[in-house]
Amino acid sequence: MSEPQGPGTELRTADEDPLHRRLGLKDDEFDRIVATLGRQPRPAELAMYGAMWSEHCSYKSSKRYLRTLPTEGASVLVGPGQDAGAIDVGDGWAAVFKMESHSHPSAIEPYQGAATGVGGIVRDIISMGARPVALLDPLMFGPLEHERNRWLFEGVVAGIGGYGNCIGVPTVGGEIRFAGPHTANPSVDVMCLGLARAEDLVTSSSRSAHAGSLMVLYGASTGRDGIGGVSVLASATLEEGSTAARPSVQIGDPFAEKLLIEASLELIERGLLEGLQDLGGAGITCAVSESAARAEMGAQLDLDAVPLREPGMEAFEILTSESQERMLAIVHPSKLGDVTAVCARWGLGIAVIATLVDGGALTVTHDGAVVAEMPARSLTDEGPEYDRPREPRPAVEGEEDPTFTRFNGDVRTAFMDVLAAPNVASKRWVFEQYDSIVQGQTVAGAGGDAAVVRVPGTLKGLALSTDGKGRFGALDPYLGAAHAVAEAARNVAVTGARPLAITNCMNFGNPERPAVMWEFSESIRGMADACLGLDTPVTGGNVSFYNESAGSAIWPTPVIGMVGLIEDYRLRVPAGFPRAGLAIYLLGETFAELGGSEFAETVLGVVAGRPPALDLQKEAALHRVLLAAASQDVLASAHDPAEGGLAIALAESAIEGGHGFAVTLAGDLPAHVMLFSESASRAVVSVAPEREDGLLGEAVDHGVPATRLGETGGSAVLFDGLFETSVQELREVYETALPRLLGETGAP
Amino acid sequence: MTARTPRIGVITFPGSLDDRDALAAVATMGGTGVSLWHGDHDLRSVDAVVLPGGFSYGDYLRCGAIATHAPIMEEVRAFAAIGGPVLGICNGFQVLCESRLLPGALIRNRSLRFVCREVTLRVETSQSVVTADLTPGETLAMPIKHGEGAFVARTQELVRMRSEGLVVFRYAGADGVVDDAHDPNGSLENIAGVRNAAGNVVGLMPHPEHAVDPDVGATGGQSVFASLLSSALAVAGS
Amino acid sequence: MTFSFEVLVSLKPGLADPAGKAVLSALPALGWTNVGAVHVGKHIALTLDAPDESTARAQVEAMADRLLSNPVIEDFRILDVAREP
Amino acid sequence: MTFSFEVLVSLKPGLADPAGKAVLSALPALGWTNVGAVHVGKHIALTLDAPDESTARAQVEAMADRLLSNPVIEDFRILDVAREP
Ligand SMILES: Nc1ncnc2c1ncn2[C@@H]1O[C@H](COP(=O)(O)OP(=O)(O)O)[C@@H](O)[C@H]1O
Ligand SMILES: [Mg+2]
Repeated sequence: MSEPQGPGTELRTADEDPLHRRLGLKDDEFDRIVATLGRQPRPAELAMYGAMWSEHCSYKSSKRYLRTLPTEGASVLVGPGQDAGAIDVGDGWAAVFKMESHSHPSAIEPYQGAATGVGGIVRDIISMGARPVALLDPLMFGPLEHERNRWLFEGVVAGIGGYGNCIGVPTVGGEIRFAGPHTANPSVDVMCLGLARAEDLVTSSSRSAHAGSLMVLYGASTGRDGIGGVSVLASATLEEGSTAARPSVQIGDPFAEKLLIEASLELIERGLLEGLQDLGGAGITCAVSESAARAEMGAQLDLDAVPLREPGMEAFEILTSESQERMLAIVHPSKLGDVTAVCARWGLGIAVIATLVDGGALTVTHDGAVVAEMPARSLTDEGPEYDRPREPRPAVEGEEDPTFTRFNGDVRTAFMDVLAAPNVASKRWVFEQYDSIVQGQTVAGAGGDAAVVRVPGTLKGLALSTDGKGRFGALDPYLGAAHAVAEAARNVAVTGARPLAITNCMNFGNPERPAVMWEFSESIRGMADACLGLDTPVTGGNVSFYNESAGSAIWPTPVIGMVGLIEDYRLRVPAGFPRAGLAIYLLGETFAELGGSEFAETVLGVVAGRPPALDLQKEAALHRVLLAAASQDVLASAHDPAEGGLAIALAESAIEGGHGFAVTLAGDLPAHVMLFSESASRAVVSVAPEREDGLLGEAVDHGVPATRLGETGGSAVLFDGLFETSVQELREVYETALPRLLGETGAP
Repeated sequence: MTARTPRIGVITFPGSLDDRDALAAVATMGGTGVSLWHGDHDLRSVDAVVLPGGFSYGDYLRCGAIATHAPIMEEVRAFAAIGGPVLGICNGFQVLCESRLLPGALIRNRSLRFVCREVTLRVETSQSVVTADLTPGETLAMPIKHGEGAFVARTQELVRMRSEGLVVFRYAGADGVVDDAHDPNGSLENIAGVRNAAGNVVGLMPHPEHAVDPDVGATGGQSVFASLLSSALAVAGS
Repeated sequence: MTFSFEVLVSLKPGLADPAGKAVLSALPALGWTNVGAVHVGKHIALTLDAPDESTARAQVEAMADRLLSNPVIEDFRILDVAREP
Repeated sequence: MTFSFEVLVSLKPGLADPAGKAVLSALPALGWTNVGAVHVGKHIALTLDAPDESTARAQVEAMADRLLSNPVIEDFRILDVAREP
């Protein structure tokens, strides 16, 4: 929780508005505070409610929808509501994971915005008692033709690398999409996966604290940066003349974060903690009130004990500062000496700032006087909740579905254009800036469908993929969300791993607009249905609203982070054709479905039509075939057609593996539809000739159509009857497209 | 000579990242890994010392600059002075240059970007503790991952390095050809690793510790660690 | 005429300065315990051709604002000017 | 007394300066074609307590030599001094 939400665009000037409105609190919310307290609130109290009841911290617009998501499953250890979700991956290990956005700060200062986004999600994972072992970074930007978009893109990528590389957590995957509506509003989501021994996980979340337990703040000192990040303090004055010195952007200190990781894990391993909480949105206010509320207690918080970076900070500043790289531990007084020693060894500052007390009251003192007093739960659990009006977007009249647009162009040219489209072309320029191998467990990094990292000391591998389908979502938010889940699961399944559970980040516009609220509710419905159909429960996530400017919102884009399990990582299936002489099969069927496709946008210049249909039973059946075949070592390669369809999937397998192919695409569909349709629930696989029967057997057993397309081999690439090219030419087009757009030649 | 396994120390500085990976590589190659702590004045009777990769002290100011002043570095200097094998990998290489135990310095990659990819190294000399078992001209595949790995030295120093054969590894093509197209970071003369005059102190930017396990990548690091282990035993036995 | 300028770019006050903090905490181990604050920023030296100094300076200011610093987090200051004939 | 100093650290002439080169090549696209050379270095501002200015300056020189710069590739220069009572 660390993303500023709700730019203060609707705020009137400070003079004509009472304080609560300047803090982003509505009049009825103010009344609710007065009712809770039984008196007029003090300024610091208002600042605390303003931060905690902000959209970002309270989920007041989204809560009622999030409750409808499927959250239960055999492997789920910790569902939504904690700092991160956790699933059981066997051998006593828990996989802890969560995704979060840092889009708004990144739009102002891309390097630091993205860097501090990495820091925030990593602390969520640490606070569950897990060692962070992988990062993924799904990103969305406006077109690179614009200088500002290039600046944002290069800055965000550098920031993610700058922070992630320096803390020793490999960045193993992600996604990059470009779309017009992201020009003013880039989406910067980051997912982190951690591993914990299941028993340590319980320790850190059991909150065995009791009255007299100490709340210990450790890590960086508290400054005036990022105050009001989550509410609107940054865009309004609290009291006369006190805002000038408060920067809204923060500078990340990955070195401090690395020390936090090591110190925190040592504290947990040695059993020195009763609870652990990261500091993100709403800073100390959130961490202290949540810790107290979870323990069903109150707390006595002394702001004079907080180590400050600057003199003269006011109570509300200390309470709501979002200074980075801080953690809050709950410690039994008898363990304080040991905790202090561990922090000292790692060079971290430490201070006892609060004590847990019986009863539910949170009392805050500053300069020796009480500045705030309220029930802790009133901040965390008793905030407002809204059922905001929704209104379906009107259907666009007279727009032709590109599926039925006659195409008279040259398919070879179209193919090369789609291959070079920034959404499709190689993202090597990005992922080579990330350390993807530190910790020594990366079996497969970026470049394939899902990354695979080993569970240390076992043969198990975790397969990870992030996927968003903005273009589909723009045309049908229900289908967009469902497809995102299905594609994420498919990306995991093609590597031979069983999809287990998801996290997500919901990237949307202003929820106060009925059209956006409708998109949101439809997306939740699509995500819920797909997660149920594929048996991949939701363990957590994050909602990022207000991604719009001048009334123009980003496309409704839930980004899904899928975690899958492969029992023996040595059986992982690569995406590339590993050798010549293999038979190439298409599993699944191609339909006339070009609505919202890459072909439609790149070649026809339209984002229109109906996205492909999605049959979740067919999708699940495909996964079963892939898993069965992979576990018997039948598959030499497997890759799923996504943006750009079958033609691009074949090309990518050839480029990745370094072997050409010859295929015949038979059927009644026009050539461009065969090549570029983005029908779901398909995979392109290659098998050794002696394994073809094995594959076909599985396909028949699970009712999945399997069509033999041709063979791998040679340096030529032949679409029989259509066109011919070479692996060399494909690679050239695929690898140089992005560097060229950035004005580089692609030299090392 | 004894049959005992060599004890290889790996220093953890605040911000070291590949310390665990280096310990794992030592174990994989048959040595005993020993953790060393930056704040100690104790090398725990190891037979060789590895300064691992990472971002010691955040690499703020200059890579490796602050680590140079850590208490353990006094012990490393003394150990190096009596011929003890010392290997600096990536950030460890930067620390050794900053400490003047190795010639030259490492500055930002010419692309100004961090780069993580597999490269090929050509072995330039067998007169070092990590190439004693290798033949000049041989190639090794292993990954690089750094933002400040461009090796630089002033002309005079470079001339001396050439004449004394202090270059241990150069970036090359898979066929061993050394040219600008295979220089991933703008290093002078494709220099990827260097040694001191005695050959007991070596630093390189690529990561041999990430190239010993075939399940997660290349294996060019195996022979580097094998040489280090045998050099460690040889020095200990002499 | 050719003018030389130096531009100093530093983080805005109030922002965390991790590099400065790292240097500050390294100094005591080297024997210096009397340093109160350290801030690390950038120094950019450049030469440019312009008809006169005020034109040159105006250009350097524009460059510092648009390219050499990010005004959201950094301040800059133009140091000297020297003219080379 | 407290003294403030600024230390400027720059790469020795003749060494590659990729950051300077990158700035130089970004300028024409922004409309500045009259810039001849750009060098990017570091600016370190610090305050320290010392009995008098010459002691303070000597200490800053030692710090610059031992920690703030790498004499193998960098030169430094001490900029100003200001005393705060
Ligand atoms: N921002 C990024 N960070 C790291 N890896 C990325 C990023 N964007 C794309 N990749 C990698 O590039 C490959 C292709 O991405 P994508 O086209 O999204 O794959 P898919 O279509 O299978 O979802 C994947 O391995 C992905 O992890
Ligand atoms: Mg895929």
